[in-house]
Amino acid sequence: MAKFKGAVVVNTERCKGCDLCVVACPSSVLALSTEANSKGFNFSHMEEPENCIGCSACAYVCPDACITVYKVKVE
Amino acid sequence: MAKFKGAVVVNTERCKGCDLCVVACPSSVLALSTEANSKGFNFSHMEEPENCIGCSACAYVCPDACITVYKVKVE
Amino acid sequence: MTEEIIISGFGGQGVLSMGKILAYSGLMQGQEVSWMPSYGPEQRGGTANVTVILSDERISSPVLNHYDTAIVLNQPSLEKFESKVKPGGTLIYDGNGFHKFPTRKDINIYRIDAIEYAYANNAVKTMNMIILGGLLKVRPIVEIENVLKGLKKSLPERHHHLLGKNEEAIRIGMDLIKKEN
Amino acid sequence: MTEEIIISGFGGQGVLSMGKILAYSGLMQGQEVSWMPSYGPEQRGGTANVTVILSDERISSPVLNHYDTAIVLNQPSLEKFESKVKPGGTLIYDGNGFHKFPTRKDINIYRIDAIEYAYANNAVKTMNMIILGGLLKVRPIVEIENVLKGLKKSLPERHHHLLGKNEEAIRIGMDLIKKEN
Amino acid sequence: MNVTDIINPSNLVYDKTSVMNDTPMHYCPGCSHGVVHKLIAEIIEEMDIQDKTIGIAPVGCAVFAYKYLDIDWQQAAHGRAPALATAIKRLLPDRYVFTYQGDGDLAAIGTAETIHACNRGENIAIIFINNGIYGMTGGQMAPTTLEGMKSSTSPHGREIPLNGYPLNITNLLAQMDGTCYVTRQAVHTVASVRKCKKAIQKAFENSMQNKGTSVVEIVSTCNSGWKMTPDESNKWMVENMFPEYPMGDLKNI
Amino acid sequence: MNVTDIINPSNLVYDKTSVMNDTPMHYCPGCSHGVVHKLIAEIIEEMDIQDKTIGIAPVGCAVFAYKYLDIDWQQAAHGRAPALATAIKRLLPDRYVFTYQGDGDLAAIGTAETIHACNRGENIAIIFINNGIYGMTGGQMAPTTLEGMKSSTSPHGREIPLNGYPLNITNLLAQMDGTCYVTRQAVHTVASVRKCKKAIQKAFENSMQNKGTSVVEIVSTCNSGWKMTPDESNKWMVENMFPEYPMGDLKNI
Amino acid sequence: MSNSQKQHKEEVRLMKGNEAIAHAAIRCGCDGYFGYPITPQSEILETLVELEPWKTTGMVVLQAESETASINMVYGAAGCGKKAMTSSSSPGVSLMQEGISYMVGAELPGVIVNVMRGGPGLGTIQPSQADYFQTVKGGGHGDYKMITLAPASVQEMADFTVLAFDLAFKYRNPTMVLADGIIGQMMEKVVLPPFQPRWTEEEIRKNTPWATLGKQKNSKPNVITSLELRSEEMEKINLRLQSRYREMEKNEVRYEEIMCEDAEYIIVAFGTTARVSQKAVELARAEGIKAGLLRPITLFPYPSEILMSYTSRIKGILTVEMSAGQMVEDVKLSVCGKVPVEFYGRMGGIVPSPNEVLDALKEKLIK
Amino acid sequence: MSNSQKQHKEEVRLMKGNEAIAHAAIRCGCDGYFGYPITPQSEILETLVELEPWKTTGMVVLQAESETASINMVYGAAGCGKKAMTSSSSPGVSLMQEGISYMVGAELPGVIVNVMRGGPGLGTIQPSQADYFQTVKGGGHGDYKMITLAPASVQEMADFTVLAFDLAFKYRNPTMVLADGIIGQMMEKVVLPPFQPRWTEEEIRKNTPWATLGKQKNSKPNVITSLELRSEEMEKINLRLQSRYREMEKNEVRYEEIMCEDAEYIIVAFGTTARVSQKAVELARAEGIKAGLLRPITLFPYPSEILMSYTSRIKGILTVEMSAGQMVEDVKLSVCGKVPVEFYGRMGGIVPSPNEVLDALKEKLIK
Ligand SMILES: Cc1ncc(C[n+]2csc(CCOP(=O)(O)OP(=O)(O)O)c2C)c(N)n1
Ligand SMILES: Cc1ncc(C[n+]2csc(CCOP(=O)(O)OP(=O)(O)O)c2C)c(N)n1
Ligand code: SF4
Ligand code: SF4
Ligand code: SF4
Ligand code: SF4
Ligand code: SF4
Ligand code: SF4
Ligand SMILES: [Mg+2]
Ligand SMILES: [Mg+2]
Repeated sequence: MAKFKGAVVVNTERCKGCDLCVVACPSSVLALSTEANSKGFNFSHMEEPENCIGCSACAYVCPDACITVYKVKVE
Repeated sequence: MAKFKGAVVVNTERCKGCDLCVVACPSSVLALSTEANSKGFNFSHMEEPENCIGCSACAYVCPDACITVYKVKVE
Repeated sequence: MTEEIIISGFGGQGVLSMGKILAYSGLMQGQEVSWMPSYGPEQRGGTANVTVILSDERISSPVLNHYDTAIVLNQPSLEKFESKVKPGGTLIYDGNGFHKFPTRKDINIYRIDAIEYAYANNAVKTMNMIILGGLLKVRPIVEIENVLKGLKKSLPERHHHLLGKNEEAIRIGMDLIKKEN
Repeated sequence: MTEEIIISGFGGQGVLSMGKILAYSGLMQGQEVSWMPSYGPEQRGGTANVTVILSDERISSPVLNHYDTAIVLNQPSLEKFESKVKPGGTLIYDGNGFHKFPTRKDINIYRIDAIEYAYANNAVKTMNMIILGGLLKVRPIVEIENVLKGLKKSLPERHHHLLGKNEEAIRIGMDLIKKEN
Repeated sequence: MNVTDIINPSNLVYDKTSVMNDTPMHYCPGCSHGVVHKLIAEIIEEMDIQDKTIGIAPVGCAVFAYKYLDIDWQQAAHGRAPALATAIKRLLPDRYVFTYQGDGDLAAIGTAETIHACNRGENIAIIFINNGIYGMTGGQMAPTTLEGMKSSTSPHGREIPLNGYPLNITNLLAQMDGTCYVTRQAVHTVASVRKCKKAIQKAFENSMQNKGTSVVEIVSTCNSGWKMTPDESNKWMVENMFPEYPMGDLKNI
Repeated sequence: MNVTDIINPSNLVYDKTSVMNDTPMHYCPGCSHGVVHKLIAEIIEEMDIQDKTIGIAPVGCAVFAYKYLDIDWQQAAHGRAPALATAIKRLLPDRYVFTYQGDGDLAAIGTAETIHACNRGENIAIIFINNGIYGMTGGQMAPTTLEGMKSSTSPHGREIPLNGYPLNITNLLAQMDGTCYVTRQAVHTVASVRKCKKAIQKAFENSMQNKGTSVVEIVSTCNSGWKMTPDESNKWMVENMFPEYPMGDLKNI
Repeated sequence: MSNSQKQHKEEVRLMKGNEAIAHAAIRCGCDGYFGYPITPQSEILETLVELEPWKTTGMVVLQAESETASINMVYGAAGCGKKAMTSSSSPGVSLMQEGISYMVGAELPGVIVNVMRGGPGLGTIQPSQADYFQTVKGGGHGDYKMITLAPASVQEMADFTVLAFDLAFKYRNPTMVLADGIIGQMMEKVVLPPFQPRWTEEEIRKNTPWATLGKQKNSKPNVITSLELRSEEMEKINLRLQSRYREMEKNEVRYEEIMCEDAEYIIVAFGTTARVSQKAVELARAEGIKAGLLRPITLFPYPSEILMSYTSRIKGILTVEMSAGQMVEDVKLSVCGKVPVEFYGRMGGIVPSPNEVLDALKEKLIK
Repeated sequence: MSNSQKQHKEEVRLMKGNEAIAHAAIRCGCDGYFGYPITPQSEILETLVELEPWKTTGMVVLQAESETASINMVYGAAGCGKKAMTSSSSPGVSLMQEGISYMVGAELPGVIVNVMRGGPGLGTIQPSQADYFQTVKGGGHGDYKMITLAPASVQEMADFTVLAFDLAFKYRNPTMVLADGIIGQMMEKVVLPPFQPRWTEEEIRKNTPWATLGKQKNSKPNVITSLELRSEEMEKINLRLQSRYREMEKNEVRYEEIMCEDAEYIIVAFGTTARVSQKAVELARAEGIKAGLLRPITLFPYPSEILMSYTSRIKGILTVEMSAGQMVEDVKLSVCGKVPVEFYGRMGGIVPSPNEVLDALKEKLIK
């Protein structure tokens, strides 16, 4: 069976740190950073990038369309 | 079986000659008169008084509350 | 020349359309015209009136309180408008159902029993034309030919075959009207 | 004596309630007070400010464009209000996240790093009291005792046990504030 | 026994109730409004609540209801009777408060006020005269005007694509949690008059039992607007209106 | 294979559609409005109808929708979006016309306009964001606020006798002859987002097929008004809102 | 001879003012009418549905669920660059005040006809002019103005419908036609305006580039809105609107002078009362009184300058209205205390008669 | 010291203007509040539901489905002799215009609060005074007036709520409290009015014998209506209303004069701009300019006489408003051309600053 690896790019300026992507990620890839963006929000970022399977769940639920998802078939 | 006789009094000034009582009467008692009241309406009256059974049908359907009904048991 | 007319009667008596025919007649002979109805919320019943002005000049006020001619078709109308006829003016009434009659001496009073005639002769539909005929007899303000032209304009095409009947009604009205004073 | 103050910062920073405590303090010492917030449609986020006036006389305008004292808690607020401090007046800022700093020479500028302190010392809830303490150090416009009385008035009863914490925060603020020029 | 013998107070079986006064009503001959007025008057008399009843009639042919029924009345702006009734009933909870609304009023401009009064479950009675037309203003199309039915604003008959569907608003009101009694009646026959009276009475009674809103739709005629005789109108109503607005209770809890 | 290798245009599987522009949205963090905006933008992009779509947003948190979605917009008075949409669609029948209304807007002040647009079967799509509250104005009670739910105008929780029942207006709209598609969706999970997108797309498609009005209710959160975190809000919504406003199609013809 | 008569030879017809509006709307290329019945103007909608323009010009005619819906339908249509209109009478127009204010705020053209009846409240269905203030001062919220045309004849009902659209689009602002029950219900001769085709979509794009017809490739989306939360920006919008009103005041003042050249007394009246007052002026002249009539045709912008220009040579002004006195304030503001300004009015649906007006003139000014 | 302060010793509180209205309503025996949320006045409803007066005084508080419903709920309640009120902000008040006209027509007392924001249309939520015309000239149809109270402080928000009810019942006419976003949102010291019990039913029957509480035996039914189709009768109603307005003009003019005795220049301003202008007057005096402030408290009836009385000794008047210039027309009508009247205004939600006002005074009048 094909395995997928993924990666996401968070638009950190656009992100409002709502945490919904963090909750939605099935692989616990994401976390809110301790750093804040210019609006004072602690944005989301890949805390465990290697876990990402590129499923896009985070992107689907993100209300601010901050997440771009990439995915490759590995093996 | 008891038989009833009735009679109605039409408030001829109030009557608008709509004919609904005439249509409603099961005993063909009523008719519109050829005479008109002060508003120009040909009011309803008892054309065949002896047929009246006092059933009040005319009064129930009269939109202008013009009809008073009297009824006696005969025999 | 300017003629200021009020026509008044029960709602169903064709008061408004009589005024309309007059107005159309004026239009046909190139006059300025105005037709101003009383309007009310009642769908049926009640008293209706219409002010019609025919004039060779621009008409200023469509609303008047004195008239050259008043045509009254019921008692309340007589009571309201008799006093509003200009001295020397004309009052035409259909006496049907009246219990009080016109009393002024300084105006010309005519009676036309068109309602009675119409009911008796099965001519209810042209009753207003009979009255119009009466008017034209005593106040020939428009040519009969223009009345018929006007009628043609105001009637839907499907009623045009009735024009003859209407002309006849006008003539009847001319016969029926009687001076009273 | 009249003191005209503007307090400005991010929506969540307790700017409005800091103003409220000041106003209540003025009330406690029998002054005339006015508290005038900027109000917006945003439920969260955005910049908020409040104008507080304490005076011994009737306050005419609650709206001002120059202030005796400005307390600014974010960069946009500094940019907006630095120029509006009266010559000789006071500007207090919390420099957290600032990249541009106050530049005027004709006013007294103080820095208080209350935000940093509050986060570091788990005292976010009393951050606005720390700043207030700073203010009172450099502009002793109200007695601390009146501040505490005011707090008591404006806080729901169930929070009255926190009064001690608040008093402490005021003292911390008094220590934390530093003159810059 | 001749007529004059029969006509004797002791033989009286039907008379105009005194809650309806002697002012002649302005309605067109044969208009359903009159019958419904009479029923309301009778109920108020029989329930002996003349001093406890407040009626609210918005514009429409029944705007002058206050001239005929001797109770306290408020005349409402077009569509707003349920808003008035809400305030009145909440401030005077021991009064019988009812609205008397036409289909133009209740189902067009007053849609929001009607739905929200019902949704709040205001303890009022809504008497709804559905004659499929705007009677008062000269026979324009109402939301309840039937498909193909002519009116002065649908002179060629109501067309669905142009004007939408006949709005069965009573069905919607029956769906709402706030209504306790929703029924559809008529007053064209003796039997229907009797039933309608019971329905209105029930609506009045409900309003004192904190059960919610009662709605009595009365499918009615407007012979002037329909351009038929009163009798023809009744027949046309039975044939055409009843299939779209069927008689009977929609809800009764 | 490391992250930078994967992040490569050829591996792109999800990106913000260009119909949604780069202006940061003013919504509170985690607000459902954003997700729905995104879906609408994606549908417009995928259907390639950016030049044929006219959106109508009345007041409410989404009043600024026009700042974020690069299509032509009209901003409507509170409650009146369906009236605007009616006129627009009738004058431009080959355009996709949709309204984007909150529950305060659609189910309170706009009740009449909504019901009548649906009754006329206007060929429009109504996107209805039901977050059970007036978000924009500071979290006041909406008609859809649940029993017991707190808001700034029901600080002790909504009480039925005082404030009436939560109004399930979508149920009513489904009853109407003019609607062709009425569905209730949410956007709190990946699966629901996917389903909701399909529903909105169907509503858009219907509007070109003269089938009538499509209504897509999206049961949403207003974490600010509800005073919870976005994630808590989603959970609360599932537990409390869904039983009152159950997911799924109410009508599909 | 009115403009429309010059442009084409068409037969003279007899019709009601309300009917003339309906005919004129169709002929001038109106795209949509949205309205709700109310006496005394229901004939506008009734005539339109009778004429079925959707089968000829494609004009949409819709009976809305309320006046609130009507005005917002006009808003929607206007936002698409369409020529849209509504009509009502006083209570119905009150319900439109929010919508009118929104149209102004969103800079939308459109035509609103008010065939006034007597108020306040449900009042009477008889004629009135008591919505003058509502119309020219601002019945809706915020600072705004609408060009207000006051027809005094059936011909003007037709002509002003056309003109109202022209002005609405010229200034991107709603225009009001302020008539009354008399003008709506009376029949007079009228020559209808010539047929103009409705704008094509290309024409709309050209004439109203701001219209929401669907975003064009390579251009920004169009947005119709009256919202601006940034006060500085909102003030700019307000200033733009105000400068537009100054433009209207410069360009669009319209009035009719009747026997004013040598007049010692001027009657100021619009609509039906102007017709009545004209007759009063005729009666006055017959008695040797040098009276004249100034009939404002635009109520906003108001013909203040011409009034001011009289002040050096007249002895007084009588304002005649079917109201408690509304326009009279604008007359006073126009002449700034330079000559006496008196008022004569009737209310409740009563139309003053020419003689009454003459008597009032004598009593209040000539004495 | 305000009236309410004299009557009872009560602690001084700090609250928002909107909150003060809510407290004052409960205390003055208000029977019902019906309203709909809109910024910047939602705190009125919010405070009321927080205070739950239905548990104490029995006052009904209801969030209506719209402003249209709200005003008609007030109508219904007022028709029963109840003290009812609503509040809103500009767009919402526009939606109430029909209802307000109906209340006047049916001679119903009631209180309407407008916490104005900038328009037209949706505009901005920031403060404004641009609904002056709507309020005092007549935003609804027909001839009518409402006593209009313009609070300039939180204390007045409380006091005028009470006063508004008194005046509404005195004249059987709705009364408007015309505030703005600043007065609604700011906190100041306030002494709340004393508690008055709500009227009992007996009191209502006595005070408002026309109220529909259920027909009393041996008396005629009460009818609340604004309908009268007979023009002569309708005119009588209109005349009765008009004579009531004349009464108000005689009895109810209220204003505040600040440093007017020796003033050469008078600033006229109400509400928030009066507060700002007072400071401008202080600044002017500090510069030796003899300025004074006339603050109209009632906008209808307008303090025309006092303004006229200044004209013999002042050099000019500056009217300051948060609008394009509305009240300035009443100032002009008051002084009838006798002294120059200038205007300074800001729009879009911008509050003019004291310095701006001073500059305007110098530039426009002193030169
Ligand atoms: C705001 C407003 N719009 C319109 C009207 C005109 N109007 C009066 S009654 C009515 C409708 C009457 O129809 P309905 O409610 O069905 O009552 P009916 O006369 O048929 O009994 C209308 C549109 C009005 N009075 N007020
Ligand atoms: C006529 C009018 N009344 C009230 C308002 C204030 N207002 C703005 S948005 C809104 C309700 C918003 O609630 P909703 O429609 O549910 O949208 P949300 O913000 O929750 O998405 C209200 C009452 C207004 N703008 N206009
Ligand atoms: S794409 Fe899937 S696995 Fe990767 S971060 Fe997003 S939700 Fe987690
Ligand atoms: S869902 Fe979007 S906005 Fe929220 S934290 Fe994740 S990336 Fe940021
Ligand atoms: S039903 Fe009544 S009104 Fe009609 S004819 Fe009979 S008595 Fe007269
Ligand atoms: S009482 Fe019965 S029988 Fe007698 S007239 Fe009436 S309907 Fe006929
Ligand atoms: S118009 Fe119709 S509803 Fe009105 S009174 Fe006449 S018949 Fe009855
Ligand atoms: S207030 Fe509520 S609906 Fe509005 S943006 Fe915030 S979370 Fe969303
Ligand atoms: Mg009807
Ligand atoms: Mg909402």
